[in-house]
Amino acid sequence: MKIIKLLMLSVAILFLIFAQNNLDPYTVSILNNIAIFGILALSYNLINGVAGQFSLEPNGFVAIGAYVTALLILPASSKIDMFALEDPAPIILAMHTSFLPALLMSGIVAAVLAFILSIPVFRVRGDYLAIVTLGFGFIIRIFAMNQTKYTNGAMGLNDIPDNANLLWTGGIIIVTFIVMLNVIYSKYGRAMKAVRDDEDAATAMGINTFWIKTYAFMTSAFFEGVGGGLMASLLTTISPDQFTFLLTFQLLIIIVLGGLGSMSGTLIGAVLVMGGTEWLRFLDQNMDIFGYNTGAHPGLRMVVFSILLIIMMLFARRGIFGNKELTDMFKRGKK
Amino acid sequence: MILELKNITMQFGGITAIDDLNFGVKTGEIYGLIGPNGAGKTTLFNIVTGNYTQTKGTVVFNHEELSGVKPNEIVLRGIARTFQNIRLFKSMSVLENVLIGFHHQANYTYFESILRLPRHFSNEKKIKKEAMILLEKFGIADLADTNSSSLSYGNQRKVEIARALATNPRLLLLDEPAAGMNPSETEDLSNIIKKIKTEFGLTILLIEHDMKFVNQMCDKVLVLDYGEQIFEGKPSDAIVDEKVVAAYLGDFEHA
Amino acid sequence: MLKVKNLEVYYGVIAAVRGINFEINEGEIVSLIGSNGAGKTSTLQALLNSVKKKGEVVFGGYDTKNHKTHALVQKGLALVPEGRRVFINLSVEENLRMGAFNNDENYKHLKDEMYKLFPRIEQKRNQMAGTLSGGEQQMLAIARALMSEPKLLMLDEPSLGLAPKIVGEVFDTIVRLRDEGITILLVEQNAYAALSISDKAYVLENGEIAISGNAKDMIGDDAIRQKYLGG
Amino acid sequence: MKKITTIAASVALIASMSYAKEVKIGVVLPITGPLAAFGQTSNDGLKIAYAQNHTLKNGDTVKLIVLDDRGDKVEAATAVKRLINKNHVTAILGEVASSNSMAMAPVAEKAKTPMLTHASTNPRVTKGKKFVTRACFIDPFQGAIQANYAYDHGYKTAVIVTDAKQDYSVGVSKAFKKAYEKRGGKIVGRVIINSGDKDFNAQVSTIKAKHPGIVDFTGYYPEAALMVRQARAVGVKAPFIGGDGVGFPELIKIGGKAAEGFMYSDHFDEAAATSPVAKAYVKAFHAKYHKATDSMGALAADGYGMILAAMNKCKDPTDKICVNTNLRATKGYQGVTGVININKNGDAVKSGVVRVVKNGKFAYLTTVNP
Amino acid sequence: MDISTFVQQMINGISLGSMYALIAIGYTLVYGVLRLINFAHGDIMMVGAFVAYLAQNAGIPFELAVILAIIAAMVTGILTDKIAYKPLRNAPKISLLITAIGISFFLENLFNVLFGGVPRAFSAPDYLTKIIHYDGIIVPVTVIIIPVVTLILLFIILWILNKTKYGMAIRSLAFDIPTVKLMGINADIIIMLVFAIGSALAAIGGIFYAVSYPSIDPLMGVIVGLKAFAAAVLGGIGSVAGAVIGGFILGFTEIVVVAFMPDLGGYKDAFAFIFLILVLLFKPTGIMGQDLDRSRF
Repeated sequence: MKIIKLLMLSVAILFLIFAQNNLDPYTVSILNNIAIFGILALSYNLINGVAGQFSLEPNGFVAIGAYVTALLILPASSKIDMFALEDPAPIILAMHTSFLPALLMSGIVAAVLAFILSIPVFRVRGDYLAIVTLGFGFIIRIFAMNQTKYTNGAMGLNDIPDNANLLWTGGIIIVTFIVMLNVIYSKYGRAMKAVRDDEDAATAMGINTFWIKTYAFMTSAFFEGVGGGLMASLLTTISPDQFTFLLTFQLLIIIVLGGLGSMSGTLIGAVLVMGGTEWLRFLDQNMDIFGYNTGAHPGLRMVVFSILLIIMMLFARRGIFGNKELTDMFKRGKK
Repeated sequence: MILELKNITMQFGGITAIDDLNFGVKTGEIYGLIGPNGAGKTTLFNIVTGNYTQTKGTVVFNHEELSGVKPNEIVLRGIARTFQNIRLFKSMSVLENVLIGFHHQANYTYFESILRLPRHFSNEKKIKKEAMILLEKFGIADLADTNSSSLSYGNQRKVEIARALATNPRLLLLDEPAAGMNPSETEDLSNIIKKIKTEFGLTILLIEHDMKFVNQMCDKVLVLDYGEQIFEGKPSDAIVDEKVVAAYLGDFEHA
Repeated sequence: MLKVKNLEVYYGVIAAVRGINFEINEGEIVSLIGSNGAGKTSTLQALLNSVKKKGEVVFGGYDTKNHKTHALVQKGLALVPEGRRVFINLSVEENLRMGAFNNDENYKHLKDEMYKLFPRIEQKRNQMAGTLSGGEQQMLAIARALMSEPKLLMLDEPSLGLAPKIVGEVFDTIVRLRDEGITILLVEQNAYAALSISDKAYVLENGEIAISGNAKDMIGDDAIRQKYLGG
Repeated sequence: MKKITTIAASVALIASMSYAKEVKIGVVLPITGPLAAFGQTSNDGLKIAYAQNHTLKNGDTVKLIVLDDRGDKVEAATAVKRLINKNHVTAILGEVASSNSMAMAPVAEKAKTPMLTHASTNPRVTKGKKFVTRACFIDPFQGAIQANYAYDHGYKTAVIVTDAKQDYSVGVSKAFKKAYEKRGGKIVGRVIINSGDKDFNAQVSTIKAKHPGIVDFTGYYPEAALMVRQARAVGVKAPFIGGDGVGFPELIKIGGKAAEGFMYSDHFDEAAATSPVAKAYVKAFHAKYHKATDSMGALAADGYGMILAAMNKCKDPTDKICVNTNLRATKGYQGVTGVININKNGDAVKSGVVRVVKNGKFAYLTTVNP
Repeated sequence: MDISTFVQQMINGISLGSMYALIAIGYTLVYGVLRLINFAHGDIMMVGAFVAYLAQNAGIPFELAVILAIIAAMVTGILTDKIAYKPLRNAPKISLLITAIGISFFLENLFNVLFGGVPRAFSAPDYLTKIIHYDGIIVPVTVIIIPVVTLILLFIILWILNKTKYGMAIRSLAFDIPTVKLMGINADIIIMLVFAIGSALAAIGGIFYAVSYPSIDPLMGVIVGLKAFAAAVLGGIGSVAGAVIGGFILGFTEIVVVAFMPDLGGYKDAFAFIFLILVLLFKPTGIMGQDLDRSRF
């Protein structure tokens, strides 16, 4: 088993190196997109699928991560140049690190925020939790728009150094995947699933459900923050409008499609949804050839995805993988 | 006395569910709580486990007062419970359900599990072994990898009790353990309960409707009606007690 | 009036009712007794198609197969559910109005009749049903069910959680209703009380009918008494 | 000898015919989404220009690949990547909104592909970029037009309305302030809005309290229309002046009567079109669409024309570096919107117009030279 | 700030609050009955506004267009329930919430595909767009009409809920669906009624919104919807009167805070959520609500 895992890991790494150096930038950008959304969806699935806490906040954490990384890797000179509404705060000008510490910082800031928010968030359950987290995600974006000294407001940040490439995004998605599996297959992961299945019964087993939920929330936020940082460096431009509820919605589709609680499913979901988004581009613009453009249907992709989500909830609520992992299936197969 | 309830009163929005109740459970006893539905038995369980905070009175467990102690901490002090309508972790296997009970006996931190440090492996191995031993005692070791929701009713009940035992309790609260079981399953269960009671040195407090079961199992019973205690004593005395018959067992004379 | 053939109810893989047969004739009180989890409530729900069932249920000549719960109620089946389930956020009178939802023309007249039958709830007609005592709620629940002028009234554990004295009152009422021509199916855990007013009884055990027969005979039978009546 | 030349000529002809290639130009426009009005009008103009001429001097045909970015800057950047790597275009035309062009610029720059934005007026779009050029004037000029026009017509105090979401608006606001104060005008207040807002009660109350002579609205038409409406409803009497972002029919449709008298600086007005190129364009436009011309379409036509002109100067029209060099060196290009010279920053130096809403229609006021 | 501006802002606050209130009632009714946050509710308001717009464009007079819009919104609401919610009545609540989100995105993007994202001008008859000048205060007629209509509708809804058998059925449904069926009541019809009432009110709210801010687009319902939901929670979800009070408070706060503290203008949209979070954390039952599990409406 261990050998197979190592083999898979090395194949994945070799593929990343090959793809980064040999594939055309457009294909690479799609792979990057899949990797980033994969990272975000994997971490989202921990809180939402594994621990069963229906958070709608990932957009907030991704935003935080994106801003922290962007502000850390942007040189002071371009910050002065870019901040149009107000001059940047001194601290913004002073902060500068290289890429890896910036990503780690993104994760840490998001995780610390998750810790602070867990106190109000986990006072409520179920759909109230959903609406409270939705609210926090929204408030974070409003702050990003209004704290112009720190974020340059609604105009966002441009010319972010493009340090990220497929090796970064691919490497981090591998790390995320391994960490998530390690969490799931530990007593903490078991406790998260117990909280999901029946919170009262978990308490009756002596589990401090608040802490278990907070662990899941913080871990999730950490990787969402890192993913946000990668996103900022990859796109080289960020603005509050990129972190609307739409982002959460896309992640939700990925994890529901893959199976709430299944990390392997999430990976496949990310490939299908992000690949599908790119592939379904023709729906939005059947106007590649010049001449007739009346047939453009913006948002048709999103219509397709919304219908897909509804159909899945109605007929295949468990997604592709249910809440099982690929390895669980092998186990069952052997039996 | 391992458990003492003193002057317990519980009110929900003006309605009194339990009214000034006093009783104690001796170490090593099997103590039965009986009474019609809505008499406040499950409420009493929820007070002992910390899920409800009583309006008045104190619960003393092992000479320590339990007021203000959170439900999950009460478990760590040695009180475990099962639920009236079996509440297993449905998405998990039998083994995993039991492992949840061993949560606090696995000694590794969150970071150790993320980094897969040696302590993670050694502890996981240890609790898995113990969990299998426990399952063997209930005769369901072969079901370890089965999903808990696909078990029969009787086996689900066993898993629930095994899971509670995994927390290493001194007092076990069983809420209608024999409900929904046929006579042979019931008998099987009562044997297991007796066995584990001696093996683990447990004290058991149980709620039950099946008088036969209660008769067989309990050293002492308390009959509740409308939150009030109407009888405490041996089960054989309870069935002939007039008040008990009238409130719970049924009125012979009525027509 | 009601014929049940091979009724089965499954919850997932767990069988609650395993192929039972019974019959209720007009003007009878029939009781279904058994311990918790024996399948009594599941049987009642199956009769009303509130749960998925297998088997045949014929009520007043109709096969109930393709009817929804509310349609069966309109056809003359009424159930007083376990735990009474009066609408606690509605007043007593509004509860009665709900009972007569499809019976607008007889509402006023029936309401007066119910108040005559249960004078205690008339005094509280404008109170929220949630403020009534258990016994009063039980009476309201029965009255509410009667508002649809049912042919067959089914009661699920009417004695549940009530003081013995009140249980007596409720059972007296049931007898009175039978005397007025309503057929009754009584589901009870309180076996003695149930048998004492019934004409016919079925003992359910583990989803199957263990014993059936004349209620009076069953009370007299020592063996039954020993095994099922806890005495 | 004659024979030889004929043969040579025919060989050259055959050669050029057999080698008549397709030269691809990628176009990124917000055809849909909140900025769709800009994208669609740009596209309309582009179609006219393309129909007028889509063959290069050497016989190569030009092919346009138009992508919609839904007004989203991430989509815009992705579209450029796609055009360069998948479609192998030689040059890129677009975008309208400065924010989107700024997201596209680094991608084009990195791939050394010439990018010409026909309508993004924020100075930072071309700043420091070697491969990014524009066919329109920049915000400081536009702000100056508004400031000078306002001051010259007796409005000595002003409130500036800035759309904090748009680089364009922020840029014009700054330029207006600078030019207006230089002339001696006084800025008595500044209010901030965000694109997408609908309720401007707070802002119009502030404006009302400041009693300005004129309101300089630097954002786009949807907010302009709602704001002028709400301003009139609370009794703000001062006229509004804005930039090219407000000049769309929706300003009048949504703004209704309140939009009357709304002035704005723009790139083009057919009333000022005197050159043959402009006249031909206006004629073709009217024939095809039966509606008045607009500046976005005219600018897009000019942008396309400039790229073609640059390509024609290269031996190999698909040589990106050559095309870019020639594009940056454009001098005296006779376009629909006037004579265009590209300065060392890659910005166009050209004249502008001032227009006004009059009787429910846009009307020409004056032309302003640089 | 002079007194006339002050009065004017107060009136504006009441008017905005009324629109929130109208939409909040729908949230409260659906939540009360199904315990579902109907994410699509804000989009139903958008559907209402769009249908009114399209009908007017087709030459139908405003009044008739409004009626058509209300009908269209009701049909949309009922269909939403039939297709997306009814099959999930016994499913976990989270599944329902996900479908609700799906429906919301579906409606937004469908309208985006059909009509594009460009804001469209919504026209209304003169008697609605008139502006009254009174003693230095300038009052658009709408700010008077909207609260009055809202209050009238509130009384109609309360009358239906409290005095008619259908209203009683709605109230009972909120408490216990299976028992309602035991009364011989077709619970699905009653739930349909709830969606119909909620959607009709949303359509009216949407039209008012479109008259007040005469540009409509497919995303117009998103923020307004979320704010109305916040208003419903603020007032005590499950309480119709609470929804109205919550709506007024929210509308008022937004206008007044921004008017007195223009610096906070950018945070305007966050107020709703801040209220929401505070209420859920400290008084989960809201202003008018009682214990969530005991009593409704």
